[in-house]
Amino acid sequence: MEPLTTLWHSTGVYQMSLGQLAMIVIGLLLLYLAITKKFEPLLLVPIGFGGILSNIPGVDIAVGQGILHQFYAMGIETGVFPLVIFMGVGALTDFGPLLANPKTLFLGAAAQFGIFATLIGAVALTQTGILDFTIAEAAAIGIIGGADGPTAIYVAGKLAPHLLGAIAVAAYSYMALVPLIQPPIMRLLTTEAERKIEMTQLREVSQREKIFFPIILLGLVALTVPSAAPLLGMFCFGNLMRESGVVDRLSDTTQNALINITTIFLGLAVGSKLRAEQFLVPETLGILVLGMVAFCIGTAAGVLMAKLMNLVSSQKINPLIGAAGVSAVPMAARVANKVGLEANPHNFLLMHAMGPNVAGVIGSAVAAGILIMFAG
Amino acid sequence: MEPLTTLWHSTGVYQMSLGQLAMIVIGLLLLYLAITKKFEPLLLVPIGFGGILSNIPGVDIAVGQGILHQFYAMGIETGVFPLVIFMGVGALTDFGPLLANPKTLFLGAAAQFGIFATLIGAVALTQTGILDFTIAEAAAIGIIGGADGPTAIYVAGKLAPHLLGAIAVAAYSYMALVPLIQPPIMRLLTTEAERKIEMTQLREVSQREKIFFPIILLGLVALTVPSAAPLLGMFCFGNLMRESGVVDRLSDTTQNALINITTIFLGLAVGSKLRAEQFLVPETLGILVLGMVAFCIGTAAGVLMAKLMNLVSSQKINPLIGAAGVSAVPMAARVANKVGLEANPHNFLLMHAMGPNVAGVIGSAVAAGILIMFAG
Amino acid sequence: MEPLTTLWHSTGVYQMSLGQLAMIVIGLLLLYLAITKKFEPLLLVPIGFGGILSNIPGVDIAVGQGILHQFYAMGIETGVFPLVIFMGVGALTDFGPLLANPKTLFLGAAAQFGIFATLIGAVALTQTGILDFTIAEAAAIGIIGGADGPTAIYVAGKLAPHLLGAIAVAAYSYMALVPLIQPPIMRLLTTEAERKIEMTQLREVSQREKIFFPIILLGLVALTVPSAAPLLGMFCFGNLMRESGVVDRLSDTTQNALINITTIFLGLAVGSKLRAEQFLVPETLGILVLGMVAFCIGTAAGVLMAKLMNLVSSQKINPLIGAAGVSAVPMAARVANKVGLEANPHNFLLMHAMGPNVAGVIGSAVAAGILIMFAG
Amino acid sequence: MPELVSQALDLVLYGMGSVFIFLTALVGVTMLMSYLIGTDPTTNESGIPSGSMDPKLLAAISAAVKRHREDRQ
Amino acid sequence: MPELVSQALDLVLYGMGSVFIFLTALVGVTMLMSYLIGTDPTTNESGIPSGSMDPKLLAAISAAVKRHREDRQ
Amino acid sequence: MPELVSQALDLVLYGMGSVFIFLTALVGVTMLMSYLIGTDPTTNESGIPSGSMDPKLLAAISAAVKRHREDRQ
Ligand code: NA
Ligand code: NA
Ligand code: NA
Repeated sequence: MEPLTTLWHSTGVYQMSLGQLAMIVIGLLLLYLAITKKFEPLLLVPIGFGGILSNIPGVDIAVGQGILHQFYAMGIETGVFPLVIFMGVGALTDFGPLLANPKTLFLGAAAQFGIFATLIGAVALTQTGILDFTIAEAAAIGIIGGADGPTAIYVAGKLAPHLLGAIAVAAYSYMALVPLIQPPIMRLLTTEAERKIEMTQLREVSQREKIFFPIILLGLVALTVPSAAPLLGMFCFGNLMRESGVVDRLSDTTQNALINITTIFLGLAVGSKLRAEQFLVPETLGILVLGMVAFCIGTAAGVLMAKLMNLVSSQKINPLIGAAGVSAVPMAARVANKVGLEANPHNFLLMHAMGPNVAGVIGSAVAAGILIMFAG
Repeated sequence: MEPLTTLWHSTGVYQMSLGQLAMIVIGLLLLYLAITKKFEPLLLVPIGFGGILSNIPGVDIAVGQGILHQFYAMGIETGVFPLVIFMGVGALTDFGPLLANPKTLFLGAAAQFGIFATLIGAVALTQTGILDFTIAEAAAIGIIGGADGPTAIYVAGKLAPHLLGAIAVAAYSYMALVPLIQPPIMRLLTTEAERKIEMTQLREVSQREKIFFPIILLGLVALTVPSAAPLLGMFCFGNLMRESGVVDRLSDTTQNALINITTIFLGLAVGSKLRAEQFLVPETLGILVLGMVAFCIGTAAGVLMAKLMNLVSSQKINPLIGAAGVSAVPMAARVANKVGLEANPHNFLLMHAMGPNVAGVIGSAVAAGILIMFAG
Repeated sequence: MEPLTTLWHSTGVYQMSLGQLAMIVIGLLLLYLAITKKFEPLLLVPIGFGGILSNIPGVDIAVGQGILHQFYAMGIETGVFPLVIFMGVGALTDFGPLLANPKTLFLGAAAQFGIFATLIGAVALTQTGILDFTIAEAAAIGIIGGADGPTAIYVAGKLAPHLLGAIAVAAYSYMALVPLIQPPIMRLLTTEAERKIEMTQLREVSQREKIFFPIILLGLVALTVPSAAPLLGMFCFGNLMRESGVVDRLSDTTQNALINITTIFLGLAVGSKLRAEQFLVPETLGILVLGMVAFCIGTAAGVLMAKLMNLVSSQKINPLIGAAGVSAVPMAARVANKVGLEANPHNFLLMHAMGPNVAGVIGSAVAAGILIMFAG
Repeated sequence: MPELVSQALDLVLYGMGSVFIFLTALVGVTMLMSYLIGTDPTTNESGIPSGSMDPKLLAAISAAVKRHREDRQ
Repeated sequence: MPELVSQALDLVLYGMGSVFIFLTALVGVTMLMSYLIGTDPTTNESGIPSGSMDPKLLAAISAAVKRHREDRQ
Repeated sequence: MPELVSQALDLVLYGMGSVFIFLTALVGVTMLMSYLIGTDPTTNESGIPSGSMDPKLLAAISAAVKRHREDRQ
């Protein structure tokens, strides 16, 4: 063949499809949101960039022996990356506020309703013939409502790898959008008076409580929902390293080098699922819509649960912190604090909201275990 | 099936076996010893926690595609984790005291007798029909006497993977128990006068000597016991990075992020061998007994060798430092120092004991090479 | 067999071949150059040490299940190590000087002629029957002229794994020898007057330009030479992490722990290709000669291109900085600065030379993509 | 009722059921634990990662930086 | 002409061609980019890895070390 | 004598033999090495990991911390 023709045929201009071009634009959009708007940049920079790489034509990057596909195969297919990240999150989590007020665990439970409502929604879309999801796919979509990145990636990797790209993008995007998504719902469902409720200063928590908590949490998981043990086990291990005080060097490395390295490769691996042929499908649109629904319902469920608890309990809690039950740590807790301050400038809810916030992580991990076991 | 029945059957309460319960208790015990009694916490926290995870019923964690089994398959079956740890140990080791007084290498040699005496012991148990060990298993048990974690794990992974859990637990537990195991033996085999022996201040060692040592050590390994080259090669490489002074950034990372990350995954992987069906067997009891014997004999052999050397050499050495020849770095050296101070408050043996201490690491690595070659 | 005979036959003295002995000496030489003469120590210490380990007889280290062969299989066969290093190099690269004076990109382009001239040279050796290289081998040898370690290792791993040892050793050795190789050529091809040329102070570059550059660079790669996307994609990703300012913790870890860990394992893996039977072949000699030729021609091409540009452009550039176009970052830039100072003590060319220097990295990565696509 | 729907309803039942049972139990055992081992904060308790040496480091840095700035003034 | 040689010449043609076309284009788009988004250096621009916290750290260290030395004098 | 036992005795023979031969040789070459290359400690020798920058760092930190404390008094 003519040398120049060969060269010309080897260019991206010649080979690029419209879909790939569109995905590259979407990747650039994610980078823009991450860099300029600070949308979960730690994940969306690698995911967005990986998405661009995955849509470059004429070279194997996200398929075959391509580097991003290798990252995906070694880290996400195996579940290693999300579980290691979860270990790191455990090492970064302070359960103090939760231990000071364990009742807030109920808020973390209620907010998980978003997961299951979304699952129903996905099934409804299928019944009405608009889209076609299997029960496993519906469950993987629902987990977006867990508002927890590694959990969503872990579940999607097990139940619906082909949807992982859309699910991860939805999860992280909506986590970044929490300051826009939650406040209207929180205001709608609460009265001015409720938003004004001041909560009593949290008690200090002893180091011994902090050391015992990850162990009893794991014990309870082992006895009741073993299917959640991989996620919560790694989480508790990270937290025990942090609190035990005898393995500081391991804890430090877990909180820094290890979680950072894993985050980079996890993000690039997720990006490998943003290939046009896999991402530009009607299902993706459905996933984005359902994911938004999941966040809204989760937020509402958390707030309503808080109001319910106020009916039965004497010690009133500010329903705004219920919204933090979806997790989206620590963004959702900050949002609760912010909305609270609007109603009452002397009302600092941040620490109170951290309880339901981390409770939400535990709640969605439990839900993830059930989904993997029964829908897997 | 009835939903609730399904749910009930999925719980750990329903599925857990007595053996698994027992192993979880053992895991908690290891955590207790590591956190409260500071028993080798860097390893026993991950091993103990991994052991608990491995005995949670109804979920694959230490088998199949389970995360801990993946760590085991990628890191211990391949030998990568223990060898990388050994590289890190090399980067953390200062051969100064050994170079200042090379004769202490003999103490490190003698203490390895514990390894082979234990091997004989394991064979005796088999001959007497009490237990049934193959020569490979006997060798893997003997290496506990090396009092060196990565070496024990490396050898067990090659010769008797099914016994690795018990061997690693024994090795690290007894290393932590050195302050209880060694002193009685040391006192029994030495006179008050011997324990009082003061040793001459060690000479300073030049940087050039420190740079040449790992190279000549490797050269000698290559010429005499190549089978020890993987272990001692990685060890010497780590030490050369440390002393060469031209790759500081590599040396720093090896001494910190790299060895910490590997330690975490190594510990969890070892924990995956603490599954009830594999650990709760009579062999384990035999291994624990034999391991203790190995430590005692190694200690005695080191002390006696020191006394023997005093017979032939003019420059007297305090026989207490012979006990440090088992390795168990740096615990055994500290013990020698402590017992020495009891006999003579002005007698600081710590630096003198560091020589035999690191010599013991070299000695057991050489023994490991021979065992893998002839018993493998 | 007689025990002692067995033992004797197991020694390295008995088993070592002359070739292995020679390679161990070569390994020691590399260590000597790295430690005493500071020849690219970060790579040549691990490569040299790995080379020694790989030639120890009677034990699998660089073959089969040997640790170094495992590093090679997981990191170089897959392309992961060089690409991760390239990501780290991107995170360590400041494109400021290049952005301040983009025309210097032409110098980075010209210097790549060394690659292709060398390819022709390898083919000539084959035609004349002196040696016998395939087109793929010739291309892998040519890439030495790229004067960029990870690029050379990546290309050799794809096109000629059996020559990787010699190619990597040549690449890093000549990069270290740049201060000896380049100056004579630079002086030969330039007049005193040209060497005296002072260049105008570079303008400051805005952060926005630095953020956009890796993105447009990747975009151009995608549109024109997709085959270079794996290398330049990872490079741009590392640089974007660095400049975006929103993922500082990822950028820090990439610039330190991650690149250091990868460098260690990459170096050892390269060392596994220094086995006597693979390295002590006539081809190696040819590769060393051709590699030297590549550096010389690349240097000359860079300088001549600078002089050509001075003919057409009004704003004169000092031709010495053309030599930096071969890459060999940052050594070649320092050399340009040094030779410039000899001619004119007030002439600081370092920052001006950094432009062509990093341009050379881009240029050789593009060439690498073409070579892999058409010679692969 | 189509199987998919019944599966989904079962999942919701199992799922929310488990989540609530689990977290309710967790509230119980947590309170019990705190009650049993006592809640008096020890000195080293402070919500700071007991692991990281950052606090001291940061104290040092900030102090040093402060001083550094003062120098420059 | 033997195939190996023609292959080699093609490679040189493709290769140097691509390298020059690519870098020429890069010069163009880079200049265009700088022209479009403006080149006024922002304050945080300084050639320092925006990522690393080293600068502050080092400042701190050096200041502290300086002081430390002064102590000893 | 059963094979297992003879194997074991051989292993002990090989093993302890190798360990002693090896470490005896190591004593020799080490002494030779020190004798040949000289033993005068150079300045940068100090038992400190020549690699790690900890010493300076720690010096800095401690100095800074000390000062920091003094501030608070
Ligand atoms: Na959640
Ligand atoms: Na030992
Ligand atoms: Na280059």
